[in-house]
Amino acid sequence: MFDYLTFGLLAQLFINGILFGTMYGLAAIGLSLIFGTMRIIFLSQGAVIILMAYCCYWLFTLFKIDPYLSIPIIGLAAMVLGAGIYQGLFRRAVKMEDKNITLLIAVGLMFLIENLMAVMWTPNPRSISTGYTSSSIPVGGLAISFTRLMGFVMAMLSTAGVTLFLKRTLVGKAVRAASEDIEAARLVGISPHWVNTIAFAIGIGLCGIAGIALSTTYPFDPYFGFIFSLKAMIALALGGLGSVFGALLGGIILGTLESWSSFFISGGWADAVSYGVFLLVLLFKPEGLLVRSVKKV
Amino acid sequence: MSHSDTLLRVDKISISFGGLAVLTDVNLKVDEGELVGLIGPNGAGKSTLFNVISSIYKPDTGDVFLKGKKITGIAPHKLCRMGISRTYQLVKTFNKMTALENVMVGAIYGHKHGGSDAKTRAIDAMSLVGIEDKQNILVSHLTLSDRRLVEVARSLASSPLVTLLDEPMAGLNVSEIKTLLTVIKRAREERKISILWVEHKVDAIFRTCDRVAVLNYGAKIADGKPEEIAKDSKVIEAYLGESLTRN
Amino acid sequence: MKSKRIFWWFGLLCSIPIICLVFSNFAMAAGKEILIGAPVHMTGPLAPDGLELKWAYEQAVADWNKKGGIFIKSANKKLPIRLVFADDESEPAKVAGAIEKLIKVDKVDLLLGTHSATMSVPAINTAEKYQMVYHCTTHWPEMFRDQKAKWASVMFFSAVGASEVPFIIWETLLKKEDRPKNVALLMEDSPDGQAFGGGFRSHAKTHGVTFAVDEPWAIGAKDYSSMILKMKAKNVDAILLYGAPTDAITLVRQIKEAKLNVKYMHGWKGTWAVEFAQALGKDANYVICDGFWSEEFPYPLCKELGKRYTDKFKKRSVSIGAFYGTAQVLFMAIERAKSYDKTAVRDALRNAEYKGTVMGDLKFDEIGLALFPSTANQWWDGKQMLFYPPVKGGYQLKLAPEWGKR
Amino acid sequence: MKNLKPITSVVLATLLLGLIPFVSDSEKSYLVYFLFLTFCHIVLTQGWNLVAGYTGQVSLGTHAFFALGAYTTAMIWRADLFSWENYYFDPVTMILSGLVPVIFALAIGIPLLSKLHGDYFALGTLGFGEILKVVCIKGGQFTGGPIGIMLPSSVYTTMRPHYWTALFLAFLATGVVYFMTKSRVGLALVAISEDETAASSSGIYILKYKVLAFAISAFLSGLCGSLYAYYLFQVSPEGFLILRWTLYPVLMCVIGGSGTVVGPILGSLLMTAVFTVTSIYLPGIHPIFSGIIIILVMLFMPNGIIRLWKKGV
Repeated sequence: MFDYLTFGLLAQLFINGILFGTMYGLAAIGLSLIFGTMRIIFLSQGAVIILMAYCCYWLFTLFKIDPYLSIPIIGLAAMVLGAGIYQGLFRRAVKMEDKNITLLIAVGLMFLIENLMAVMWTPNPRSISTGYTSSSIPVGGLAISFTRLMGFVMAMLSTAGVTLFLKRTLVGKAVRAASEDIEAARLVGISPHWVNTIAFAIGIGLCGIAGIALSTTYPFDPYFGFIFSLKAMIALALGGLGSVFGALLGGIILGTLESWSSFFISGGWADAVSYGVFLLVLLFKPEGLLVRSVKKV
Repeated sequence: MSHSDTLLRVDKISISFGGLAVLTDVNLKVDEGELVGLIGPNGAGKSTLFNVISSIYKPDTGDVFLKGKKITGIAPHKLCRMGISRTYQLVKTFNKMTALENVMVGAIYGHKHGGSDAKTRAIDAMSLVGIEDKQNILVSHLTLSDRRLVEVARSLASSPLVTLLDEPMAGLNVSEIKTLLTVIKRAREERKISILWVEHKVDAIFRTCDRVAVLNYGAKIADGKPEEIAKDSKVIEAYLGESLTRN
Repeated sequence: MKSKRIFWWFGLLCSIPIICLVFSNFAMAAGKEILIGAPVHMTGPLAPDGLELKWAYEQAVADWNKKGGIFIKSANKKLPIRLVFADDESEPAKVAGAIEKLIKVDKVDLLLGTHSATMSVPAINTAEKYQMVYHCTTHWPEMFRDQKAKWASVMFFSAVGASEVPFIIWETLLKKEDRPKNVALLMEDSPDGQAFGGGFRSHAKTHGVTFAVDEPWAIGAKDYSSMILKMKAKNVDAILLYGAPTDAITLVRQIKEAKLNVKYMHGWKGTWAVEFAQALGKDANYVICDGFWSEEFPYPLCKELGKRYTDKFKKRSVSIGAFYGTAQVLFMAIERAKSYDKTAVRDALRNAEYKGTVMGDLKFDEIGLALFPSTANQWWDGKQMLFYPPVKGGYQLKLAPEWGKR
Repeated sequence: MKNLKPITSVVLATLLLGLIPFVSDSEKSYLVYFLFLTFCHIVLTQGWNLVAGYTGQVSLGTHAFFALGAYTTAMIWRADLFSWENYYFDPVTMILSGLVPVIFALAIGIPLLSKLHGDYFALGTLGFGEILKVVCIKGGQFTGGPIGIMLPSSVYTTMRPHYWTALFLAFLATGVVYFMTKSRVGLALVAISEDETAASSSGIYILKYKVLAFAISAFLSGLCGSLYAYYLFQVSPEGFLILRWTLYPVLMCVIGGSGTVVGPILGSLLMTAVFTVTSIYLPGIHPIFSGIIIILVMLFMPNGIIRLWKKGV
């Protein structure tokens, strides 16, 4: 049945899966930071990614700014937006015990962003077409998509950046402390609002990066983002909630899984396989594949 | 070793979290009708021991016995019906319910025969702790001390053989402590309930308990009559060390 | 406390008649105009199609009203047409709600249809309940026959018929040595995709073609490399695909990235959107798309309609004619019946022939179904060029060379 | 006696609402459809309320059970399972459509609820819904694939049975929630939602009650799905297995006031009205307003409108 399988084909499949999965990973890191400090499932993550993709599209069509040159502009704008979202929408809600509220605010925000985009840019799909769109780099008989490779590089760099930030800076340490134990963090004098603002700014800032990676690779429409939120959540659960590196790796695992299952089973079943694996992980290793088991408290 | 009237026996319990040993080879027993105090400095493992007894944690080694029957790893709700009830250091009442409803939970679900006479038992327990006049008040509107009493009443309403009290006096003022002391004494005298009592207020323990056990760094360092313990050099050292760092 | 509670319940009960009032009193005085309702996707993923549909209906109404409307016997004069829309939010459950609203709140006389088969099934079911004329396009005749609707009428091509188009093209327009040998069939997992997929498979048998790859295509999937690798491994030289525009763009981009050379790529639904060509630029050349209609059709008004559309949206369309024609046929039916009474209009849409529409001549059978042929166009420098059915002196199909040689 | 007050009002309101089809022509008045939709929302919302509002387990799988109910009805009808003449509003079919989701709820609820807490349970139920969707799309002849199962709409005569059944189900759901929460089971549910450790050490078998609430909620959702299948006459993944059928109940419950009996009713009524009215008056942009309303309500009335009133008491 698979008589056409060759080593090169398998290698290509593998690379494609990894490159594809980093997209999920990028979205998942943002989710993980936000979840880590605030225990919010930020369902509008995907919608924000698409919003950023539209911004990138705008900069490209109106001002002829190359998508990769727009990284600093969009990254910064996204961070400001993230801080704004926290201060404007979640600051009040984060104190409340009922977690449904933050979930619903995220849902409301998703409705709002999706449909604002539909009104502003029409629901027709948009895409960025540059000289390097659909070009690929040949590496030893394999074809590696340029835009996706760039996406991978951006994901790696930003993960490294975020990790360094969390490990080396005082604010970063505060964010880490808060995601481990919010009570303890409060005791040592870390203002939770400050930490949450930073986490949101970085989380949404990563949405900006993901938006650029997405807009250079795929066409998008206002409703394209929700599936990203879902997949990022799965990636997060695979990698373990609240771990930056785990989230990226979770995304890569998910991407590889989908690419393999759509090759060996069928494209239509790829989603079922990834959700199935997700359920199994939840059942047997709910703390995530990459986190060492800790006793239940 | 097995006393005829030993009610609760903890046998060589060890547990560690992430490589950090919290309890090592702890033995402890509570006889029928006995009031046992468990003291020790912060982080000595008192609450962990409680959590092991009430099956919230599973020990790495060692077992817990109730009336000679092994109960290690039995689900907490079953333990409660078998006769072990408890309170928590940070009060865990159901704040959206009234005081009576809180106690009713213990009376209905904690009792081995279910809740045929639950309401009577609940009201009995409430009058025992002296809060029968607050039955219909939402617990979220009660003071901390009253919420503790609700919690004690809830644990008594399940007609336990033994009750584990986890620092019931934390955060209470002098007169509230006095009330609680009377409640503990009454519970024991009127209901013949055995009590294992963790407390930071050492003087209260020494004044009330039949026997006192001392934990330090996860190991039992002393066990005996209050007056013996008060003189024990290891205990004094453990506490002295702590009181120095604390003040 | 007690009085407040009673007050609360009182308020709740009072609010019901208020809601009652809000939802009634919409009806216009009858006999002054012909009120036609249409559910349209204004929001949700199908909104791009919905907005075209809406525009085309509005054009048709404006054209008829310019002529003074339609002569109605009972009023003994020409009455103007008024259109009301309801948003069906691209959702089957909401299209039912939209139709309920049009019938009960706006009290429309007749209904024009929404777009896509997924939405048409519940829409027709709901219209049937109130015995309301529902005249639509883009609904599969096969499914429509199954529904046994008494009040609905459909004008479209059949998926089975349309799916024969590529095979006919190969046999009539290509030289023998150019005909594809290894064909891949990539069909979206949707009712439309399934209908087409079934059609292709049965026609492939009669035309002696076997599919080297036959993969369902998950909606919204972002990575097609597995599919492409499979096609590469099997030396695929022709692709028949059915999917949404975003999916189709992504697929073609990834095909180019993987350097998969296909000389014949024929797509349905996703490939005719202008965004497809915009996103792909020169890479869209040689890709073949289907169409409901073409402004190059030799029928009246086609050129003008195409021009109006291009003036307004700065692009070409291969679909608006079908939407315009749907409204046109409904108005012709009213004209023929000289009445907008629903029974009369329904009867006028059965066993009847309408000539000179933008879709050509249409013949409705006894269940209210009229078929028109599907077209095939090839993208060439940002324009869909009609080549099937062949028009004299029209565009000729080109086979795609390798990526490097374009 | 005091506890009887709200229930008498609900019974009274139900009876009054039951009269509406006699007063208002069900074939011509939008009100009947509007209320039908509202009642459907109440059923789903009460089901979610029982699981999340009372037991504290946020489930995102309402749409899965709703769709399971609808598919069960459609399959029984299509397969002519009992060789009956009529499956339209057949009580046995409807009850079976409620029970099939219960079986699934037990099958996924027991492992998920014994292992998972909080957010994980939400993600798990969400995953279940997505798997079900793929299975239905890929189910071939059995599930009808992406087209789903078409039912003969010719049996339809009037909207009245839909209206009354929906009203009855809404009443049933409210009644179930009311009696469950007023009974001893309710004590256990609330205790679990407030503090699982304390509930467990007070003798409550947590898993049992969580699964019970989850199963009842699945039953109610299944019944509602069956009813909606009788309304739409087509059961398809796109019509039933969409997340909206979960998000709406969540929204309505929280906006009305979760963990209360009346809150979900108010929330359903209000939000159905808001969605309907904005859809009529603001076509094309209404989801923006829905989004804004959700955010504003959550920011300024996070405990639901019911508690605004209670605060005043």
